[in-house]
Amino acid sequence: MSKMKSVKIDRRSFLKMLGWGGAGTALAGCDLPTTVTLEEGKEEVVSYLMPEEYVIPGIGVWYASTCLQCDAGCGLHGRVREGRVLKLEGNPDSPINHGKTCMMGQAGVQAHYNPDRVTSPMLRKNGTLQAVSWDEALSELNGRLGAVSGDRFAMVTGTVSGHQAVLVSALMEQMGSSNHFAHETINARVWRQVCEDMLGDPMPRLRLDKAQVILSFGADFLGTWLSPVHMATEYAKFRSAPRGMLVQIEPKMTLTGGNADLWLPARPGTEGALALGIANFVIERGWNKVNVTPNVRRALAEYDLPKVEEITGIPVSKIKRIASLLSERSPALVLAGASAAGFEDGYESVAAAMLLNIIVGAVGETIEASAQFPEAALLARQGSTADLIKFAKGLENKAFDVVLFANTNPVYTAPEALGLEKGLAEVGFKVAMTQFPDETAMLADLVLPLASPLEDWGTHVAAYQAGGDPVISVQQPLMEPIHKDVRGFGDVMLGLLKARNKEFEQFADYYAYLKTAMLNMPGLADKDNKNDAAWNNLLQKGLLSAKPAKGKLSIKAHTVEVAGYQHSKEYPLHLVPSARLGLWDGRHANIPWLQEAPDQIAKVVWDSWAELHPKTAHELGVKNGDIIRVSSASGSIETQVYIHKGVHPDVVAVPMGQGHTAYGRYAKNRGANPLKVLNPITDKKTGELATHATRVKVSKVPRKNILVKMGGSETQMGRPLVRTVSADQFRRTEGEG
Amino acid sequence: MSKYRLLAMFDGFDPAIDTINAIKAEKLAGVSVDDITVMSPIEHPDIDEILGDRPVNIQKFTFLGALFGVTFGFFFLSSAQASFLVQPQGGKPVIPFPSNFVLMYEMLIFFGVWTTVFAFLWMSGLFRKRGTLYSEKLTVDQVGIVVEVEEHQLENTRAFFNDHNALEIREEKA
Amino acid sequence: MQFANRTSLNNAAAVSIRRLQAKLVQCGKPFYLLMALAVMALLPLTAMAELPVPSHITPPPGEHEGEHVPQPIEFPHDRHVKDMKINCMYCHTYARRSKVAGIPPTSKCMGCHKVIATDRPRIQKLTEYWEKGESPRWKKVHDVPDYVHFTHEKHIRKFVFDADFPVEDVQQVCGVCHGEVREMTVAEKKKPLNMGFCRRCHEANGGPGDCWKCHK
Amino acid sequence: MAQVIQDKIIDENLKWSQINQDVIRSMQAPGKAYWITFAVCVAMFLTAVAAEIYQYKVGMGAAGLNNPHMWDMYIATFVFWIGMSHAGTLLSAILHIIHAQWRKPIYRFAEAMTTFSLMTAGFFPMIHLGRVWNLYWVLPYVSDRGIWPNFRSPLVWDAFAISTYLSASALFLVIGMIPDLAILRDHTKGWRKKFYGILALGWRGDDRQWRNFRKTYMLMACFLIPLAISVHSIVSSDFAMSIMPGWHVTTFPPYFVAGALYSGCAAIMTLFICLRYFFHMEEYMTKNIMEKTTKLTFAIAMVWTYLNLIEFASTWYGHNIYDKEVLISKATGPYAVVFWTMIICGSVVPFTLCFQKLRRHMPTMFVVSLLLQLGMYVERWMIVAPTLSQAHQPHQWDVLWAPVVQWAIVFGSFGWFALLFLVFVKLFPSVSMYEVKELTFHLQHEAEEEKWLADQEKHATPEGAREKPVTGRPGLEGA
Amino acid sequence: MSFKNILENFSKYRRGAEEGGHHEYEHRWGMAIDLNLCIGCNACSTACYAENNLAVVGKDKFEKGQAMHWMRIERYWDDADAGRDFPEQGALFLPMLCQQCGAATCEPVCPVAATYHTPDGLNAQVYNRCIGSRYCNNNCPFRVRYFNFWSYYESSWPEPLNMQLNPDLSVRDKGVMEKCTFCVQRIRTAKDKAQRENRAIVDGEFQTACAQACPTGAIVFGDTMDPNSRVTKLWQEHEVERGPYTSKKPKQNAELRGYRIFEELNVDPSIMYLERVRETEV
Repeated sequence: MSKMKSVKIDRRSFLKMLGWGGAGTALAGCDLPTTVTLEEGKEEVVSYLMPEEYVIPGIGVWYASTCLQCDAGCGLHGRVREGRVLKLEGNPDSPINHGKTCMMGQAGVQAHYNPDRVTSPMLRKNGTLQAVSWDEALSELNGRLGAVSGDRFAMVTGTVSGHQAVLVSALMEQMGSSNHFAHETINARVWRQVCEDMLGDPMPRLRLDKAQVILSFGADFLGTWLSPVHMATEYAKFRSAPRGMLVQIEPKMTLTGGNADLWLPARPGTEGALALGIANFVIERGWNKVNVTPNVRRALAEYDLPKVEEITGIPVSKIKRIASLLSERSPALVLAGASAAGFEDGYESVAAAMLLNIIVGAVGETIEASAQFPEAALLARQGSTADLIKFAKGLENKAFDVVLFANTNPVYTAPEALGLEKGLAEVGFKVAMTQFPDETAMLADLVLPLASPLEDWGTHVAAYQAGGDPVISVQQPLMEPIHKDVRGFGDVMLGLLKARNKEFEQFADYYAYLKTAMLNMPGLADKDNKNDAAWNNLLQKGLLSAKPAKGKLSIKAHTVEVAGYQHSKEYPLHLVPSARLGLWDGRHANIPWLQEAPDQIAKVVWDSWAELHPKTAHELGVKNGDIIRVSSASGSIETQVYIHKGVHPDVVAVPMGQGHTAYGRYAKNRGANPLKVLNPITDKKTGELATHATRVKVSKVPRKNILVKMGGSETQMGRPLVRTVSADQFRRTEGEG
Repeated sequence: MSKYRLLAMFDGFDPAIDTINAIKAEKLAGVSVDDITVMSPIEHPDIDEILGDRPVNIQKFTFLGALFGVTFGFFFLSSAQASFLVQPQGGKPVIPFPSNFVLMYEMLIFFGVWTTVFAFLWMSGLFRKRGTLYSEKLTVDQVGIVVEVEEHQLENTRAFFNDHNALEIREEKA
Repeated sequence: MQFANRTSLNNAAAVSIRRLQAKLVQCGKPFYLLMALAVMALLPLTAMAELPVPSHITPPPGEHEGEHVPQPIEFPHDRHVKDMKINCMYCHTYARRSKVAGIPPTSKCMGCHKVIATDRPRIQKLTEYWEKGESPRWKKVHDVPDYVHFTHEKHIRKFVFDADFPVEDVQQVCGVCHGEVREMTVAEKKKPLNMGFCRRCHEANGGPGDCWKCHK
Repeated sequence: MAQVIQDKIIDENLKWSQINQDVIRSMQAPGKAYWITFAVCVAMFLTAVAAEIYQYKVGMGAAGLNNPHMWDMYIATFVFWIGMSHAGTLLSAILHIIHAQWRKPIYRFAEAMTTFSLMTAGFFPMIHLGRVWNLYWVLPYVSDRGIWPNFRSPLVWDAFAISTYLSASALFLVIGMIPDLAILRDHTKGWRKKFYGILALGWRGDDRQWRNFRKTYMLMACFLIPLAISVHSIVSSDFAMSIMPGWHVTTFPPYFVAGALYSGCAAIMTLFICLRYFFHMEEYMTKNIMEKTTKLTFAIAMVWTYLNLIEFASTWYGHNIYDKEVLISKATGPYAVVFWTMIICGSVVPFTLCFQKLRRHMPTMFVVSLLLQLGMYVERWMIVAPTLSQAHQPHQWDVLWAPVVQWAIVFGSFGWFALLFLVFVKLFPSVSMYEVKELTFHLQHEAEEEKWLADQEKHATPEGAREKPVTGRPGLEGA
Repeated sequence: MSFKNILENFSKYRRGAEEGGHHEYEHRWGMAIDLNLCIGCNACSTACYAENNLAVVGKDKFEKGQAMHWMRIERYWDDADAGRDFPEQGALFLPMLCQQCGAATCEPVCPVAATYHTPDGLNAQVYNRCIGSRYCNNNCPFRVRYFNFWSYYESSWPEPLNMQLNPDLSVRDKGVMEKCTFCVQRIRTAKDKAQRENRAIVDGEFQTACAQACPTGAIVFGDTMDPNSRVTKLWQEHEVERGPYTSKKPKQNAELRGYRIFEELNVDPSIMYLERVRETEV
């Protein structure tokens, strides 16, 4: 470690904090009577020991890094002044986000400076977690790891890619275990599987910019699907002249739904039937661009429109309109996201949407083969809930002695019915590598504090490669660790590997490893450019483009079978655990900016809520702010009612993200976690948790609180604030582009 | 020859008015009606009338004060405004008439009132030393007349007042 | 800006008013309220009493009785500036590039003092810091409130580089705000550095009059 | 003949020495009831002080204000107190100029009320400021920093107008009291004699002093009338000069002035009854004077009602959606209860003043005067709050009911006002002695004159004497 | 002498906004916000929190309406939706921030001149001059000024969150009004840099935090006096002109999307919105 420090002093002295004397340097904004006089000698100034030429106090410098607030892999620029990172912006060179950021990316600094970070290793002694030194923590961990063999060791991470993925698999290899589980609640696993099966490419590029009409079955691509910032930049092109049209079908209005030209709530779980109905009608009218096999044709013929209307609750006229739009406004693009995939037959529903894509000729037009990253080892190990379920199964079977969690919080995100907490209690030694005292860390026997993403090194390969050339983006520290006793993820992993394999001892630290690895990367860097200049260039740019191994799409349209709709007497409503751009799956609930940012649609802050349609609310006799109990077969949660029309009447939608029982002052004991009451239903094909399949009943609780939301009037009261024009007029004035 | 001041007290206005009328008719030697001072618990219009044309000049001060207020107001405000160019615009000119008129109006009254009050304090001779001739009854219901006479007329004057039903006569050396 | 530059007498009054304010602050809030009331009553008289006086004085008048601030090392400015004839910006090197003039990095001190005067106790103290890998924690002497945006760079550019002022005499320019630092060992605050001081100088020397130029 | 007695303002045969004694008696060492009232007022005031200290420490959030509701009860109360101050000016200045004799026994405490309510009102801009300690920046003083207040702001006009009004009305009160202070100087002992001796400024009541005094008094009265009207117009311009719906109303200045006179008259009625009852001033504060006051109040109430209606009408015909919606919301929205309280107390209750029986019934008048003041208070609040609740931007609409800190301070202001008044009545004559003397003198004079005239007429046309109405005494009743 | 000053420049000092005001504008920063592109994602708002040291007030104070979001995304439902089961055409999003009006109503009402118009065409708010009379927000039709009802320093930035505070602008204490400044600290830095390099500011050289973050590029920021800037071109394209409403010519093409909110109040906002496009056929 001492060596690493000297490297840092040599090369990265600008990260040193200057003159931060705590309260003394606090920017007392305006003069209270007590601070009106300025006295000499009250504040301290500290100079650099030996500064870089370009480091000037008082002038901010921008450094490139990578955003880890979600796994989209956006490039960042961080503004560093006096050794403190102050502001994050998008890296304009990144093909993913083109210099843009979402609210979560902006809030990265608050995750970094969070007052509730774990600041030193903690070991469970006599039942409580106590602060220990790294030496003690690591010797304990190494001892435990030495005593465990093969598959009895499990590692649970979030989505992990780049050289961290390499280290993780190296560790798994060293331990002789195959139990690496990558867990991610908000994922596109089903979509990936369908793409792989039907197109031969798990993550094809979606050309929103080319599309003239987008039909989305619950894919919240502006908020939480695949790569939100990239999708939003593409959306801008899609909406510019010639303006494309967006049809969104989903039971609860998402951010994307809020921007749709036509938003239709189909009965939950019937998106597949609707897609097939549309496909049937398209073929019936002969509007299809691609012919289908007779088998498929026969299967589709079953979905005549009246039947589809009966299943989905969407009127025939609307279905016809959508079908004709898909053919009139070529090229079209059909997407399917969480609310279509989150059922037992979710795979089929998504496949139905893909079939529609094939029929209307989107494949090849708006769906392109992805640019595949040449280094397979660096590719993202994408998280899924299937892995979580596998892990839970393993726990149930008492298959693990040592579990290592890294940057993931399954104790919070796993449904109660999976019995994760109970299962973990049986595990001999649980290690949580985390920045925050989250629920998983609270259960762990050893907590290793990680450096924040803005303090750590890393490389990342986004799962959804947005540009023509695949990129690997570099994450470099933007400042010295605020807390002295934290270590980078890569450093910890490397330390564990060093204890097991002499080969790794050539690397002083993860930085050295990464630098060597990057400079030696075949096909990426120039051969004769393995020097500091190339490295500095890389850091300056923040990413490296690779020559793409261009894939090809091969269409394999097959028959799709979707289940019909079943009513339930006992549990009449569907629970929609809606994902929020902001709190995400709950990992950002400890960021005050994101808690204070109103939900995009409901505009509620700092709490959970259950969205009910006015009709449903009327039947239940509840008003805004009333507390209701939402109970499924697996448990119940209580939260406040928020009534609005953007939900299907059969649905109660509770956003994810709140309901933490730990996780610091901003998150703890706030709202309810809908994931907890999900029934352990899985998608038949992929084994993914069927997030939207849980049926619930709702009862009124005789309590009330004030619904804290932004905004007074819900409508404009006839004032011309947001004015609208028709698309025709837009076409007339701004043309076809 | 020294001079003496006499204060004669009367029960109410009627005897006092009679006395003044007598003085006016030059019944009392050496004393002109212009020299007497009448002290009374309230102001009596008849006394004013009898005493004749005694000028009051306060209104001139008031006028000047008000005039000063309004001109000073204008120049004060506009010179302040013209030297403070970063002041809020809101699309309004640097020297806006509406607000300056309002403030000039207030300053007119402000200076008008203050000069009036100072003029009153000065002109009414409140602080001027004018002997100790006074009686507390003057603030109940009696009316006093003060005259200044030569020593040799002292007796004569006393008699005069007694003739006119003076309740009490006080005197002092001027 | 025509209303104006008060004479030094007026300025002395301003200083004493500031002191009075400070005292009142110590006394507590009711005094402030009382003062406000009193000022309210006396306001028009004040206005009459102090009508603007024109003047164009460069540099602005104003003195300040600075306190002696104990520093980790008693840095002798006089020795460096007066005796050694070292230019201010040799050490305060950021002044021409940044908002802040900057304290010289320890490496800069050591550049000379590795060989010069190594036997002196103050230099030994410095060497100690250097060997520990730390910088001394200096106390700030010249400070402006946090809502003030002051850049050294612009002032240096205007008064030194754009004015073709000989850089070796830059001490005279710095001294407008920092006083005769070359006569001091440890720097002391000799100018008030308050808004009136800044404003008078801006008026006399054609600096901007926009609030947001200097307030943030 | 009974009719005649009833019509007299006061008994003209009151001995002047009796007047002195009666008034001085009212200023003697206070009794138990006084001290209890005093203690209650002190308690109210201290509660407000505590609330203000808390608010000062933590910030304006303590007052529960929020984004649309940047102003609330503090400003309403400020306007209320400023309005209250107008009655004193009305009584002493306007009625003085038009020689309405009946003002004489009651104008003194009305004037004191003017000064004290201004002193109370003056607190509110301070309480309401986010950074009180910088209040003096509103004043135009020559500053080292070369900056001035913004003379365009109606708040600066307020500062000018209120300081002018406060100093002018205080001077008016003090100057008008000088002859009385001389009386007190002559007829009290001990510290009071010294105290009044200083304040009387050597008044002896000589003809020169009286002449100058009259002139001064008349000139100041002439200044005070336009000043009072300008002050409340300026206060109204805090609202009228904005662009907010429901505030940007052309009729606001006269509306505010009428409202001010109205609430002031109501306050005079209240204090009139209190003083009459507690100090046994029945001989001075007669039911006749009360009747005249109530008639005046009624007239002003009707003016106010008219202006209120004309404001609604102009909003209605102006057909600006923002204005109109605020108006509709006032009457039907969340604040409807307050609105109808205002209408009932302000426009319906005054009709009780039409009935002579009620006008002469002091307990009724006491209740009515309080109701009128309540109506006038909520009127001020109805001006401030609903507009902020429902301005242009519907996203920022909100309904706000003030929390306890605001109420404490508002109540405390009543305590403070009462406190000042209580101190005043024990230190200074609440009835103007010299003017009551003048009044009796004039009444005697008039009576004699009338008698003489009647005699003359009897001699000329003996039969006509019976027909002549005994009440006809022009010149006394004035307007 | 000031007297001389008045006499010499009287006519200049009598010029209102209609005649161009008395000061020469160096820049007039403006924006164009395309509501067709705005997706209401809150990135701008959060970026604003990060850039401008905005206090996080917490749930209780948010409930009271004391939130400090200089840039807020207003979300409206169609009035027509009142009779419908579902908002079929989605929501209406409106990014609302200080409009930096040319004839701002907040400016003349401030008693201490803490808010004024800069030669850059901005409504400046000088925090340390503010005494907290809150009149400015009362007179703002957009209600985009935010008052520090409490002292937030301790509660909003517990250690080490305060290390994130941007030193280029002050942290406002209780009793001070604040509002969007068009990221004046960025403007200042860019101007300083341009001046140092002896050149004019180049369009796009810097952006406000909201414009920089906006994923769809709905917010375009620039100098409306620079004829080549993107924002000027957009304004021209949509035939929206600066200046008071009263002196407005009607648009040549009435169908163009540009408009300024509450322009009829004659406040001359610096932000042009482009109407949201809706597929009315569905």
